[in-house]
Amino acid sequence: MSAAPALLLDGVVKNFGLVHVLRDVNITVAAGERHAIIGPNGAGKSTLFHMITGRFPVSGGRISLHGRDITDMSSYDIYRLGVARSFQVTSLFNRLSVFENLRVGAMRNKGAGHAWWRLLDGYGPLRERAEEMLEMLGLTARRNVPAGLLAYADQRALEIGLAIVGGATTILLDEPTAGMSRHETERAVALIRRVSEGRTLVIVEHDMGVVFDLADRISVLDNGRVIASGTPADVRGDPAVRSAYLGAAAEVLT
Amino acid sequence: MRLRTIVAAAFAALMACNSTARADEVIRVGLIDPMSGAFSVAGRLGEQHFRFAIEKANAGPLAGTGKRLDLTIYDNEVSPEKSLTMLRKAIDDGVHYIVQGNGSNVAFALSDAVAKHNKREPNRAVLYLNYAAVDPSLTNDKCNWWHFRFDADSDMKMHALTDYLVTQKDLHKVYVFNMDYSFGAAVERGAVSMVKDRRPDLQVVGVERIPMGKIKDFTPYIAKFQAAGADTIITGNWGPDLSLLVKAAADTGYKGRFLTYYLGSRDVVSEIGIAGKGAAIVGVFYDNIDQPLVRQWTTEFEKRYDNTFGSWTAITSMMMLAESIKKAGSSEPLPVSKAMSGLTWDSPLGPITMRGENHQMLQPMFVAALDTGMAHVFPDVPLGFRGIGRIEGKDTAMATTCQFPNAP
Amino acid sequence: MRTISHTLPWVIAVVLVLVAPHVFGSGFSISLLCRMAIAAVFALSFNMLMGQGGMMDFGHAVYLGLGGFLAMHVMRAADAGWWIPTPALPIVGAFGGVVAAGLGGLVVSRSTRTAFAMITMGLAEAIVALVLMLPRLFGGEEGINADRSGGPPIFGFDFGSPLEAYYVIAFWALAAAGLMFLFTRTPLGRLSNAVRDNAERVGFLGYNPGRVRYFVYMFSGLFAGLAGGLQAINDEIITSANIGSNAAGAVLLMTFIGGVGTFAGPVVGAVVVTLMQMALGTVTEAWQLYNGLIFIVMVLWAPGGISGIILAHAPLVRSGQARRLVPSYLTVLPGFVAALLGTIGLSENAYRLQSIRGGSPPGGSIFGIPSDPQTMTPWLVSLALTAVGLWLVARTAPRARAAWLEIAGGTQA
Amino acid sequence: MDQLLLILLNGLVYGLLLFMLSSGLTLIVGMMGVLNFAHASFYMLGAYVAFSISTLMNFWVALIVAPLVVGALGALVEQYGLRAVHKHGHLAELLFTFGLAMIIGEVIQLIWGRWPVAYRVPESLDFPLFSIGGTAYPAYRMFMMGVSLFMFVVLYATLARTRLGLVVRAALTHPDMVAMLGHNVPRVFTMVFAGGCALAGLAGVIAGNAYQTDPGMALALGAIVFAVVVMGGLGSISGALIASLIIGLVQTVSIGLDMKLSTALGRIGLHVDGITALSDVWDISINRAAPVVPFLLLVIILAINPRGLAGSRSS
Repeated sequence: MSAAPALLLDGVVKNFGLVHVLRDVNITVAAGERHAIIGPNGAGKSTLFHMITGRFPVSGGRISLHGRDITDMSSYDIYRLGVARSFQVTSLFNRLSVFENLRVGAMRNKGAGHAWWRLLDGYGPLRERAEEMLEMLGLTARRNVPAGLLAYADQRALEIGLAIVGGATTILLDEPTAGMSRHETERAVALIRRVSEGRTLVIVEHDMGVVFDLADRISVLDNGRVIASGTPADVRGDPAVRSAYLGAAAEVLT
Repeated sequence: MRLRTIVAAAFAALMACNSTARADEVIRVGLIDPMSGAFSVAGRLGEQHFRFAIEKANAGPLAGTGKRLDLTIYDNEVSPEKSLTMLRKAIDDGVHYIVQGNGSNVAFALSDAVAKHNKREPNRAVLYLNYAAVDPSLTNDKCNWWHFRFDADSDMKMHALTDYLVTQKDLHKVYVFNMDYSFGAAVERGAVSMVKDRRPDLQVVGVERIPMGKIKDFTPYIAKFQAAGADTIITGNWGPDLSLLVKAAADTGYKGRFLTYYLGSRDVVSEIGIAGKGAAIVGVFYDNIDQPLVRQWTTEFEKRYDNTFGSWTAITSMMMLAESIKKAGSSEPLPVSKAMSGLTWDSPLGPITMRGENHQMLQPMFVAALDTGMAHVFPDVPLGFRGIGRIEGKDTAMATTCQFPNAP
Repeated sequence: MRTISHTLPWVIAVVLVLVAPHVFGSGFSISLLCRMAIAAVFALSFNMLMGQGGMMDFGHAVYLGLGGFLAMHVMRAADAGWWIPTPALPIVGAFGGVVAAGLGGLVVSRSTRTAFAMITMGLAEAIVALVLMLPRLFGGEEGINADRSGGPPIFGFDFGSPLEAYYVIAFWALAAAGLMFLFTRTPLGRLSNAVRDNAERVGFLGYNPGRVRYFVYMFSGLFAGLAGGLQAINDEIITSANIGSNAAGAVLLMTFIGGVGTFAGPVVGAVVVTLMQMALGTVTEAWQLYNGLIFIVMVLWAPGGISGIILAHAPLVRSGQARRLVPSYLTVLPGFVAALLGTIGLSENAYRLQSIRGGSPPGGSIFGIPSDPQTMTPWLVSLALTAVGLWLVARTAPRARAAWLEIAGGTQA
Repeated sequence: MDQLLLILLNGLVYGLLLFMLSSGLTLIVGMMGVLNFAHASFYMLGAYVAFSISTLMNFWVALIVAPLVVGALGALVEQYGLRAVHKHGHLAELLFTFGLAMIIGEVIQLIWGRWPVAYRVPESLDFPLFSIGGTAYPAYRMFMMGVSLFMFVVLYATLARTRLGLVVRAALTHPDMVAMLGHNVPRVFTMVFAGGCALAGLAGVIAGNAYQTDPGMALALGAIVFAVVVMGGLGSISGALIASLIIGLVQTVSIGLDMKLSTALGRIGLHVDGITALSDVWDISINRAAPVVPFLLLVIILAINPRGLAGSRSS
């Protein structure tokens, strides 16, 4: 694994008009690593995810995946290279059942393509994968409920499920535990730990307990720049981080 | 309205069953025209004319024959598809005679459908009496035995118009202006070729077709007329495309003469107002014709329906149908069609003949211009039509390419 | 169990289709049945986009029309001696539809929602205008026609008679409906649902939503074209009116009234609206006003359409709980009927008054009840009925709604 | 040259009229997301109401009162119809206005009949103002232009200078934010809808007599107004102005070109006469193709940029 890093951000810049959201972001994520990105609100974390997954074009810099340049690729091409993500604001197929959501999520990588000549039920592995995921998410009992009618915590679980059901090698989770209770968060972390085994994980998270529990490495984003990057211990002791995190969050760091 | 018709028909049928004294055979005539929606005015006007005409036919040629005509109304919203369904309904209702007039597209669809139906179910044959759709093809390349046209086709009208033009030596430059669809194209073709043939000294300075119903502002066109020095405009336009054109001419002080097909419509004249004075129309009728019976009928119709008496072909078609039934001694479509083909009837306006070669009526034609001081005038405008030219029926016959594919 | 509940509706549909022309045997009825079948296929193809794909296509009639024109040209060729049996024409129509939609889709499938709706409208307007400018191909206003019995006979049938044509149309309509149903259960069909719900997320699951839209658009065009082929067989004429905005508006009406949320909804809508257009029109000339009123009432109070209402009550009927709803529904009924009668009275009197002003004889009656719109009585009676009815509905409806919520909520939990 | 001037003047008048219709619609679509299919029906309503008022009193009263009447009707429709439908989504709203357009069309025919009504230009303005190359130019056209420009200034000032304008502009770009700021969004919606309808009504008042007031006038303009709004970009007033003027001018200018398409293409070096299969196409003269132009433009612009010329947001 001494080859190119799983994900490399090299001087990524993003402007919305005159507003500089990302100024010069450099992050390296090794294959198989669990990497957390933290930072105060408005630091540009979600925007960074949008850059990596091709939702918005970058204004400058390069992004590469296992040495392959993915800077100007579309979101679906990047997915096909093995990058899947979840969203901070729940983004599901509200009128489809939980099961169908997961089936759509797995379709691409189970070889269903745009097929119109075969019934969906004919794809055994696809169904099995979706059922397996249901089980893993603890949503088996809600199998046939439209996603839009799920309880919030279940929706968050499904949101994570959609990101991982396709079996991508690099998974980006944007605040997966936002709004969850302590108990739900613990379940979610266990799930994330389990599914990210042997994969690369990039996670944006506000819950520092989760971050320090999960992450192998942490990058701290502030005001559009990476102000620190390293192991949890390194980051914890970094003075720049401490000054960026005045107040409530700083207490968690200590 | 239609409900009343149905109730009335049922009532009449009941009466016919009960009273042995008046066991008339009822011959049903089905009018397929727009009765709802934007064009319903035309359909309703047609209905009034046919009620009137059937009354005259029953009291005239059919009196004492033990047969009488009866009208049923079918709403087609000028849609060819809906017309076909209504044709089915009419056939179910036992109608043997279909009348229709609004829309050449409907006419083509009906003519074709009637021909196919009569081939497939000869024992339930129907005749199609067309009282106002004037596309020349219907009695030429697309003619069929079961279709009879009572109005003059657009070429015949153009021919009559050029007959009139020949006498107007003070006109020098014409501009041919039409709506961009099959009828407009037919008028344009006829105008250009006939003007060239019959008054070679008359110069065609412009030929133009405009998108149908899309133009709101006609002043640029008037400017083009003026720039071309046209003193005469020949146009087959109707509805707003005619009234807006004439209005724009009045607004911009254009003095040329409008020779039209469809100026006779009440909506157009009331929209144009007094500015329409002098504009002329060509057709088979105008309501100020000085003939006692016409005068009587016009007054009677206006009094009864508070509407302008203008669809003369409703009268001629019902009269000819009645005469044909009398002549054939049967109300079956086949013998009636044979009787009608080539029949001549002495109409109040002179003898008229249903030409045997293509089932096109040959009848006197008129050019009339809007003028003040007429006996019958339009409701909001003190203008009425004054006759300025008459062409005899025999002179209106034109060469036809019709070869009936299905003559019995 | 599941197979039965899935196949039973189809078995019923097949039986209905086979039996219908023998129950309603008149020429008019058969013609109505054919129209319903064609409208059903067209509405289903439209709902592939609107209900299942979330694409509002204001120009869908273009594909019906172009498919129909191609089928008609081939029918003419058959009349001229080519060996093309009439029952094969819908395939030709489908081919025309899919090719046209393949081209049109290139332009429209990148857009979403409002922009999609508008670009389809613009495209349709442009195509309609073009069709009228090319009389040699499309026959101008009068369209082009052919004889469906002119093709080679199959087993001695020439398909000229309305009944034979009906069976051809019915066969294809059933086949098309079946195929469209199966389509909803293919990966592409499911993807179109996903794109409808959340196009952006589809992009992060490895699919190009524009491409999904494009493929679905083509399939929808294919079935619209097939409906056009059926129409060519039925009418033996096809005109530019088939392409225009009226046809596109009608299919929207059908699909919505039937219900966009279920597969069978558009079929229900096609049947109901065709009946309304053809039958209501023979009873009252106010039918266009009623059309508009029904539309608004449905949008306001039954946005799920007829099938939505049925769907909401079906589980209750099955579980036998529907009986408990009857009393509270019955309390709404008098008010509803009164408001309905009042509205009809007002409209019919208004139309009567207009035709009297237009020269019809005065007096008259509405559905047998004497009513002279030039006097005050019918107006006052109608107005009072409407007002009282609406007041009653406003008073009783909330309770009926509460009852429904209670009972339906009970079964769901 | 004279003719060109005349054509330009007419294109300007027509374009400004389109703008009066589309400015209201673009605000409604941009802010509320409602594809208001009944917008042209309010235009028609304006013409008919003005006709009735001008027969009872005079044109000048109608000029003020008729738009207010139409605007008030719009407010009622928004308050008791659209708002109730809103929760069912945009499709339901669109269908609601679809049904509304049908009803307005029928009711107008019931009240005023199916014939065109004799709504005339007021006598005080019914005279030729000046003459270009022998063609008199009616004073009323200039009056129309004046009213349109005046309306434009008022609209612009309202949006730029008033609090309502500020909220509307904010709502166009950031629809969620305005609600959070605590503004009474439903009331703003009602006012925008009513204002848009009043503008459409005003267009009807001044166009109904210059052209023709008949039950078909809404249908004739409906599609083109949508083309303008979408082409300009939903919610963009300036985009709507540009698109209106483009369409107004293109439609009017192409009237003057009776060159055949094949000739026109020949001018730019494409000789297509040989392709006889398409001779129907080549024989189309440019002026006949005029009605297609706005829609082709629309399709091209949207195919390039789904947001239109100056759209602030795409859907």
